[in-house]
Amino acid sequence: MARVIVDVVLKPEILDPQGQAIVGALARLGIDGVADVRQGKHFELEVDESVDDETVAKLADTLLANPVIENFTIRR
Amino acid sequence: MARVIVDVVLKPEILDPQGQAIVGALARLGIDGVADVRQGKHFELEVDESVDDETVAKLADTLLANPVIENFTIRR
Amino acid sequence: MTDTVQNAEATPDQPQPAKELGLAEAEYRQIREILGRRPTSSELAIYSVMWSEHCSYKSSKIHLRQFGEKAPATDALLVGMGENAGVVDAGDGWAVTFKIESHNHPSYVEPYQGAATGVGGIVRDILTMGARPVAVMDSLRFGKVSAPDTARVLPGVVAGIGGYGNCLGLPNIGGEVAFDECYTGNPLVNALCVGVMRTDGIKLAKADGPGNKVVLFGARTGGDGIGGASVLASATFDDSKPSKRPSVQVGDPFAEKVLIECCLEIFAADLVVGIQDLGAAGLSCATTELAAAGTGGMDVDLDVVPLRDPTLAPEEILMSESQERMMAVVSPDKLDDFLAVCDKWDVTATVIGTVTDTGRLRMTWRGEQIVDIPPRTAAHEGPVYRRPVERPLDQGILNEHDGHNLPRPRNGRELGQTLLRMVSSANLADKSWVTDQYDRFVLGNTVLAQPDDAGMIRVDESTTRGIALSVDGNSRYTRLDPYHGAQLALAEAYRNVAASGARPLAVTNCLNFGSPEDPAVMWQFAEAVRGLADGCLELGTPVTGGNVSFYNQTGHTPILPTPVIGVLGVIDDVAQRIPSGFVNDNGQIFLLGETRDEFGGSAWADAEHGFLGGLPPRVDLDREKVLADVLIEAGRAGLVESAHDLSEGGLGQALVESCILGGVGARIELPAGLDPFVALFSESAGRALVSVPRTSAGRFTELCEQRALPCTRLGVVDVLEIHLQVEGQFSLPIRELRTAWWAALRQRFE
Amino acid sequence: MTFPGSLDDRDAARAVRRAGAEAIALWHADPSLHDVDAVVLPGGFSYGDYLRAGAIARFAPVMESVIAAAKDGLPVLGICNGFQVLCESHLLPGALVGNAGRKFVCRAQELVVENTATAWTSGFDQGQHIVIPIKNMDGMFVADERTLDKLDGEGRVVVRYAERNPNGSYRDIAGITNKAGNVVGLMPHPEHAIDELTGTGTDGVGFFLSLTGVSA
Ligand SMILES: Nc1ncnc2c1ncn2[C@@H]1O[C@H](COP(=O)(O)OP(=O)(O)O)[C@@H](O)[C@H]1O
Ligand SMILES: [Mg+2]
Repeated sequence: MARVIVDVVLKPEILDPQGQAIVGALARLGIDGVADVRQGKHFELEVDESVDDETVAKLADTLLANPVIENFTIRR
Repeated sequence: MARVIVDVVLKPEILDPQGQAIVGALARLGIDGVADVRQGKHFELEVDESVDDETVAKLADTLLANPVIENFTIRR
Repeated sequence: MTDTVQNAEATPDQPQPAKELGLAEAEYRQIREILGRRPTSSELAIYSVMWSEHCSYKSSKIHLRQFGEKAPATDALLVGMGENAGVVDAGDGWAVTFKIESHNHPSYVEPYQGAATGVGGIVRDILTMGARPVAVMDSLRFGKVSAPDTARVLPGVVAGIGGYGNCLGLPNIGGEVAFDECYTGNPLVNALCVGVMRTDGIKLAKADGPGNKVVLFGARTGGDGIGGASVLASATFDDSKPSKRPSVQVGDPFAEKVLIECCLEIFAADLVVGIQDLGAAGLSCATTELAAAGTGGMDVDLDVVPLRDPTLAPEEILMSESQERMMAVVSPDKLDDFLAVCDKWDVTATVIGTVTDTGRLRMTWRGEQIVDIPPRTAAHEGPVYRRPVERPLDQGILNEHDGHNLPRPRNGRELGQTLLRMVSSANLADKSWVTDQYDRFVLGNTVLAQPDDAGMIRVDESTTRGIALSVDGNSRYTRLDPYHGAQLALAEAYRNVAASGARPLAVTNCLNFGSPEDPAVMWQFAEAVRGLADGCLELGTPVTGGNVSFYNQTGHTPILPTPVIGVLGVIDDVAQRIPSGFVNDNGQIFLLGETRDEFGGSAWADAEHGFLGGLPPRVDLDREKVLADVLIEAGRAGLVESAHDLSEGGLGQALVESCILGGVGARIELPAGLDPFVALFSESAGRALVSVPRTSAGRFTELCEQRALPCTRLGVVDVLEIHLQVEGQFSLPIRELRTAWWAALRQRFE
Repeated sequence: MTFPGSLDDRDAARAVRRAGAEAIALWHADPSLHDVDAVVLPGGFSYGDYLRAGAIARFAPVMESVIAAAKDGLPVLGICNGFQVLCESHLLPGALVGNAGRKFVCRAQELVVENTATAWTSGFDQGQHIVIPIKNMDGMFVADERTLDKLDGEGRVVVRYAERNPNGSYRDIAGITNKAGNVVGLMPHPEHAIDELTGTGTDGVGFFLSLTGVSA
């Protein structure tokens, strides 16, 4: 068993209401020095040897992310 | 400006319906070899030099994650 | 480098991407004539989106005129067609505004966001009238329930409508969910919003008064859905630009909720001269429409528009469809107060221009003139086409093959089994898997909602007055006969409203069709509009607004013509509402109206035989009026306990639903002299099923006789009976019917 | 109380008036509680619930005052989003996460009242069954076993889902209270069950009557 991590983030040009809400809160919390926040999804997959990055990519592209608005990265 | 990444995951004892739904979908898609999936949140922060890991940790602990149910990790 | 007016004059022959922007050659020439020079790229952007089918109604205009020309005389309308939405007088100084709009294609590309932003857009339309949005409805159509793509699209669309509407705190009080093969690859997502205001609070979209300030407020402008309104895909103007512009918009319901509260506070303090939402064609539409409707001129400085994406070119800023934005015209002396309210709600507000009396819309970028046009020419004087119409070649055959020889159930047992199968067919099955995802309680004024015939809300807690709404469409009927199909949809919505006890007053509509360039489609469109206009005249319910959605097709195959009709009614006292489900023991069950052997386009032919042919049920709008009068009067007099209109699935479906909703059984005897199958499944129009307390039965039947409304006693409600008993035919356990009806969609989508 | 994104604030005010009390509007940015005798944190989607339900509202200026006052015994009722805010503020244990069904649920829900000693439930009978609307996206109450045992042991579960659990909440928990019984969090919406016409009946009034002591 190996752990693969897939992070899904909105494409830069797509509006990110979540991130914006956090930026707004930071100001109210008096925390500064944070210029921008983008919120995405983080997936931790437990896979066996048979699953190579290609399979994971296919899976990410069809199931974990919507290519129309999101990009993803894969880490092991 | 530097980019800091905070990943937030549910504590193991907390049910994760999203992750379970994905496992179910995988089965239907005929993709096997994935034993388990947990879904968490992924934050990308644009911070200036003044913001050290300690500040980020405080931020993650108070705002980005709810310590009652979630753990977080910080990457630069 | 930016294409300035000066540059345009200097380089008359520079080639321009007019075609790529969806402009016909003649249209491009027309623009050059209007301006007496070639347009700058920014001007071209404005004309291309404003003259697109979506914004200019160039193919539908000549037909839609009938809604005005044939409008029935009524004193119920405070604002008629042409504004963002019509306004209806609800009495006691209360005004109601409502409208339906489509968001079909975006919902196919990205179901959740497409549907969500569809709700966001129509809510802003209603807000723009000065009203507080108080409820939403949604009319949805998908491919076959078993189609894989339906499994992708439907859950996303439903979650999107719920996600946005719930987050805005707007109760969802009804709608439709229908399935047909023709919508695979082209789902229909039509969203309706209704708003309430005091009659003196009506706001109009115009920029009056030279010197008044033009304020853009709400979300920042990004590259969202550029060209979403026009046919332009997502091309940027110089290809050197790396980032591809998204054609999908992401909604921010929280931003819209705050925007609503902010606007309502601004209206209450009377801080605006005019206001307009930014929907399709964004800034291009808002600036040209406001200027054209007002004093006539406007100067705008595009540099100060707050951007989410600093790389945007002026052409893109003008076409961006970023959501949750509004534009207001504010007199200088009220500007500070206006900005203060925005600040209270953390809403970004920026003065981007000034109203002028120059009759020109002028825009600058980096200090240079990039737009200088007469706004009317973009907003109202676009091209108008009389597209060729031709009756589809197969129309005749389609009508001749009326399916009279389709095998029908032959005995009681078969009738019972047919009923059981029908109630679990996708189009007739319970829709609560969908509607349980919508908040129907918020705001505390919802009196009736799904699964009742119509949604009903109290207009305000300070009054007993209410409004009822229903949206309906039947694309199978419309395919068989567009003229009468549109009238049948109108009649059903009208009947639903009356069945709730409210008086139908006004109509909105969303016309979903294939390509207007296809003469057969255009024939369907022309017929449907003519039928709707005639029908509205006859029923005395004017069309107050609506929306046209063309190009709904996969490849060259258009969807079935789908006019979706919304009818709004008013009721003096919501306590007199009539529910659809049976209520009390011993309620006397009556069938109102006449039943004929009518199965063309019926749910039975579709569900049992996958057959479409013949002619739809006969339309009798006078009968619909009589039926409505009786239902309304009986409701007022407290004579009826329940009323349920008969439509898809006929009497059988209505009986099953009224039993299930009331959690009771019933003992029924089918009308003598009528074939049992016809009695149970025919879809003859102008009918309703009512239950009446035994003590009122006499008075009720008298009322029907006075109005010469056929009224047949069918049987009684029995709270102890756990069956639907049809004398001499079959007896089905309510539990079994309920499970079949309730589980059908759940099993699919859970 | 109104936060940006609060939705059922008017409804909560109506319920308070229905119970014979005066409803005072509180504003997230105004730290003052204006000497009220109790606070209702209404349902809705404060700040869109984008990060976590209630996570951002918890930092509103007024919340410092609410937290302080609650610790001094001021009756506080958190409904739905309000419940989520109370958990995020650690006035109540546990947390509320996405429904097990991963869908928004809106329906009439049967509940059983298990604790009638709180400021908000004294008007009910122990074990009384009531029907109240439920409508939430993030309504699954979760906590570690220790906390759950503690809640059960100390009788701090105020209401439980009586029929099918709508959101997967651990141990069918629909509402809980703090030790003192002045702070109560509810996932269901009693303010939408105060009249026959617009809600699911009148079972919800009891929560507000319990506070005002006015008899129904
Ligand atoms: N099918 C229709 N019937 C009547 N009025 C229509 C119809 N389609 C569009 N309209 C009217 O044309 C105007 C422009 O329509 P639309 O572009 O949908 O409005 P908006 O620009 O506010 O979105 C509106 O007043 C609308 O009510
Ligand atoms: Mg508009």
